Amino acid sequence: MKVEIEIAGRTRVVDFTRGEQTASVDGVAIPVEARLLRPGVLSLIVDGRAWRVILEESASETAVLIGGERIPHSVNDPRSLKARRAHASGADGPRPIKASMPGRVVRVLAQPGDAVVAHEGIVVIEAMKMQNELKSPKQGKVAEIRV
Amino acid sequence: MKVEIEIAGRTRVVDFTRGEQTASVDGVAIPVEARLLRPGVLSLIVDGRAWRVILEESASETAVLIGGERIPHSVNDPRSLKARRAHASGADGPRPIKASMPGRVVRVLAQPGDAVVAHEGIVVIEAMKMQNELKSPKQGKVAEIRV
Amino acid sequence: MQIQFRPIKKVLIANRGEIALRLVRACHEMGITPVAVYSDADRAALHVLEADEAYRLGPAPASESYLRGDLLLDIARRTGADAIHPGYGFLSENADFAEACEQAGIKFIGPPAAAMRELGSKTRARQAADRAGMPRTPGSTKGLASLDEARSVAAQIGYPVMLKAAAGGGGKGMRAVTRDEDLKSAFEAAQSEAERAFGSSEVYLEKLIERPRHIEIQVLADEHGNSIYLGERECSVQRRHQKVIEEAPSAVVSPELRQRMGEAAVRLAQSAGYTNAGTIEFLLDNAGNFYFLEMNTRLQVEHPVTELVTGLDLVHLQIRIAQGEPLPLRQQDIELRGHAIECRVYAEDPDNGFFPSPGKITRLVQPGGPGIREDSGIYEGWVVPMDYDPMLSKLVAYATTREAAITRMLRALDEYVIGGIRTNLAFFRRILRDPDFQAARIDTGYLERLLAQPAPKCPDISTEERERVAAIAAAIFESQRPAATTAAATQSANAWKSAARAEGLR
Amino acid sequence: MQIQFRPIKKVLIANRGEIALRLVRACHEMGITPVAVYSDADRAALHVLEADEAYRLGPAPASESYLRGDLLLDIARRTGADAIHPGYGFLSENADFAEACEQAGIKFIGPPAAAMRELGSKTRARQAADRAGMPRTPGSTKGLASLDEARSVAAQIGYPVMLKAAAGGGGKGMRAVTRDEDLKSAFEAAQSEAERAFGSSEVYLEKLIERPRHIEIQVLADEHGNSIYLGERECSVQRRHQKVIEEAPSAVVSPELRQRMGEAAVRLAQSAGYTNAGTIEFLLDNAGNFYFLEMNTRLQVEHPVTELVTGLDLVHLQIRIAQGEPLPLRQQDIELRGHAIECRVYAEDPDNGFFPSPGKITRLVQPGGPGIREDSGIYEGWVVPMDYDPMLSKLVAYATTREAAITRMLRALDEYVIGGIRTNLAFFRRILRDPDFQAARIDTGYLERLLAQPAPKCPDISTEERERVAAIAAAIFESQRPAATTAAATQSANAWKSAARAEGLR
Repeated sequence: MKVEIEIAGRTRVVDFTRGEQTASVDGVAIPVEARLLRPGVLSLIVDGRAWRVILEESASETAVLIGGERIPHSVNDPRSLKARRAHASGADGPRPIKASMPGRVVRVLAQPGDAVVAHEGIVVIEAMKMQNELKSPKQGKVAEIRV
Repeated sequence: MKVEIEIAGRTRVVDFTRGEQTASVDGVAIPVEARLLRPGVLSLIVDGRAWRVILEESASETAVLIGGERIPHSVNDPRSLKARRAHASGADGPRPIKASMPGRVVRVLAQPGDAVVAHEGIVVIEAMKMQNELKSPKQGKVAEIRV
Repeated sequence: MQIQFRPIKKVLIANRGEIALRLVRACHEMGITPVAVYSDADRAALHVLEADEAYRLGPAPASESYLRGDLLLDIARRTGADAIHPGYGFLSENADFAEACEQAGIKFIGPPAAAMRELGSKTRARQAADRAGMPRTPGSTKGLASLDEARSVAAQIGYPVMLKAAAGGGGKGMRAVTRDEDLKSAFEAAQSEAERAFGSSEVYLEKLIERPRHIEIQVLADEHGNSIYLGERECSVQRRHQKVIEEAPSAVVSPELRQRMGEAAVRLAQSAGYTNAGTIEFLLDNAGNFYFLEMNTRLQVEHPVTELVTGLDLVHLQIRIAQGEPLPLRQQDIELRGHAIECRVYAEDPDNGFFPSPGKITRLVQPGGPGIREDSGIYEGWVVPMDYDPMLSKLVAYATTREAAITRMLRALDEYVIGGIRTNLAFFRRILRDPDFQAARIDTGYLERLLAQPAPKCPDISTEERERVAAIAAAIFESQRPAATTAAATQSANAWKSAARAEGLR
Repeated sequence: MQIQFRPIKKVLIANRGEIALRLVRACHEMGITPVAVYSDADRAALHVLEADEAYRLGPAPASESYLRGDLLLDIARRTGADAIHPGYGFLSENADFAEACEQAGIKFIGPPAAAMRELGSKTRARQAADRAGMPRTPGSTKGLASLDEARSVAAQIGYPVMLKAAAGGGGKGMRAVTRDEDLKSAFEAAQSEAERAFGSSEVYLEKLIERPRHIEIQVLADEHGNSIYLGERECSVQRRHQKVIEEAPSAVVSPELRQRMGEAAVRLAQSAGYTNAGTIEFLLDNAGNFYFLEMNTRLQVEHPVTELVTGLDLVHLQIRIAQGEPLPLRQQDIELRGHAIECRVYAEDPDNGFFPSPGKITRLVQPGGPGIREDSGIYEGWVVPMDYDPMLSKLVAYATTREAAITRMLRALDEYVIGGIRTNLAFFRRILRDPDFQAARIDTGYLERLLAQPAPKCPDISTEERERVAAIAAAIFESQRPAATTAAATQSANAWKSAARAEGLR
């Protein structure tokens, strides 16, 4: 089957055929041996090199953990809801900010209609005895704030 | 809901009502607080005493592990297949012996029709570099041997 | 005085998280019945699962659960506990609670209330330090009555100076002042912050030590007048005055310095009639001078590194001391062997301003093997509550040398996976790979300086290769998606085959 | 001779299971690239998952995979490994393989082939023992040519005697003989069994020691002529000549005896030109006399207990020795501290004649916390293959005293859950609670005697209470059944509520 994966702003085409021990990435064939140990934990042997790959799925993104590095990606697949969401949250267009965790809203720093620059604080949330700012992901205008 | 549990040859009636913090065993009410941490792992607080209870299900029996002890049981529930199986394997009547593990059959010690006493060897199986005897669970006659 | 042996048979553990589980384990090892307590947020916690008895305290907020001394004493009485172990945090340094326990005839496993009061206030502790002939930072030993007094003290010891809350802790009510002009505003700010944080506006002033190391001495004192020190811990790697990495021994403390600091610490403990386990914190300047900072009258979070290099169990010893036993060791029996490093694994996101990250742990792969000890209270499926400190686990590496302990810790960090929430695991990899940390060129400002630099790319593996592998893995996971949660997928003899099955379903 | 430093950059790990994972970890800690190999039964094993490279050997049977020296050397060449670590078992004591490695220019991490041959045969080892002036059991030092020779040797040393296979191990080809009348049949049986098991019918005869303890000495020898001993391990708790529990130090070995045994062991190693890690096994009779038994020319399964009491890492030291480094320690640097006990956790059913129990591990709760080390290669979902030794894990407890190590191990065993297959965890609880074990009244016959007695009922908890709790739990699990595998059930705020839901579904 053919799958398009978008990683670090670049789209890669992975093609693998059932039963065969090779896969092709962007047309280049590589020996691949894969085994799912348990859901989300994959043992991958690519051209002799062994990798432990962990699937990380959250409401906001899908990523894989490899050698301690977290690699977010999206699947360009019309069937995949994730793909659409990923596109929605591109650099252009409206970008929602969600609190990545539950907490008490302490202060609201911006109002709907305010122009904000990237990384400007919007809302202050307190959890686990710490106050933290929810920052704007990009330059733009605050559409609405629901607290 | 009311559930009949057979443990160590004795039937106990457990009755508990949703939302309430008590259960009754054989008509005696006890304060019970239960929380399933993950499938098969239950945190049970019975009258202040804390228990870690693990569910153990195999083809042959259902048991719970409590404080390192393994307690096999069956549920007397017409809906429960396990219950029927449990009854089938009572002290009376035919009792199948299954190898609890895959292995090579090295020797067959008894023939169909042979009278055997309890714990008499029937078949010798080799696995993990060890030979082991499958023993008769009870006195009786060997009906058939499939190897 | 004649102390007789009072065997402890049942201990109420007035805490939660990893330390509560660690205390449950110690009780089981000593044949003592551990009684757990829990808030509504902790019903599914491991310390409840593993204890022999468990009782609900109240709602999630600490003020309604783990800080409710009255409820704790009720439960202790009801269940017949003869002692209470407070762990760290919560009520562990609350002298009134310790007193209430004694009055209820329940042994508080820690120092007497009087010693806690004596050493709990930083100003009174500084006076005690003077009496014990222990070096401390120059400055006041009483609360500052007025700005004028602050001025004169500052002039006398010279800038830069530090304003600190007498009741302080965790960096609250603290202000560094470099020039006289700034003293007024800083004084007022520190006072009001202290008032808000600790209900006391008492602040004092001390000389600011440049680039100090944080070195602390572990002491043990029994009720027969014997006190010993178990060497030092270095906790210079801090963020916002919070310890992040601790180690034992310190790379810069010589046996001679260890002895001087240890003996000073023991003198202070004895002068205050201190018993049980305690820790005296010092600042060490780059000239090798040490200054008394404060005393923590409880078991420390970082006690495991001391246990690994001394071969002792501090909780076992705490309980034996509380039973009235004399210390089973003399000072000459204490010998440090090897090196231990502890990483405090937090549910926070270093890539996002160390934003707290509570929530469900969807995937957990914990490290193990030689020289690795982990004290944690987490499991796959556990939902990390937002109501408490975000510490998930204490990962500790032990080896014969500091270098070997660092590479071992890096190995363990590489094995460690905590999915579903963000953690600081990768942040520790960065610190442990940093040349300054590896050369022990650290002080309490080290981490802030490191954070000011851009994070280096991970070595060995090329980004290109990693992304290629990630793409392949992502494609396989995608192909598994429909079957992903079924047992079949897990057992699938080969991911390709199940990929095929998955496709077939479409 | 002048040995120069030959840095090892990549190690092929010619083994599987917990030891393969332990070796992968050691490589990572030393900055060495670990290369794993696997049979078809082990594709999903942790040593493959955690290694940097992994290559398939062949089908499950060891004869077609882990024993295929030719394949191993091919892979080592292809991947550019400069050394091979054999672990224990498989090819670890195969002198021909060690020789083949040397010829291929790949360092075999272990002794030279010559030393392996010298000490691998029990009869030749007994001759070496004589040359080294080491006490051994009375009897022949060469294979018995005939029954007559056996008769005369037996008459000379007196009954009871032991017939043993020269190439033997694991109790195969062994026969105890108490009277002359039985010698003939035993001699023939031992010969044929030895022929079948080891391809050599050579058997010898030695005096049978009554109720001996199994005490072994760990030695380390570098390639510069330095050899040291790291104290003893006691492995008297055995079943069918297989070690079940090992500990260090032995409760009955005095410093003076330790020194005599250690020095004898070092003499033997040096007389045979031995290098790297090795173990000399002795029998100790109740009069305190020790007799050379055999030498194991490899890393032992039970090496962790020595690591914990010495604070050293034997695998690191093996690799450094193989790199041509001189030992970083002298004998006087070796000091034993505390006590360590290891339990070999097996996939077997003690309630059913220790029947092997391979299969899928459906539930896994591993112990942790202070003083607990576990070397294992298992995980929840792992299917334990039927093709290899049934050892699942080595659970090791360390504490300051033997008593504390026992109670700590009991605590860890209570925490440990392995579901889906049968294990000997409960069996260890029984042994560790046995007064004779606790008093160290053990010898190689101890376990068989214990097994001859009926198992005592578990203490503390009444059967009635446990069964009542079991009934409640069973009812709750039953009520959960329909939802049991859904995430919803796991997260269910309260079992009652989801019980309600479950009912609703019906």
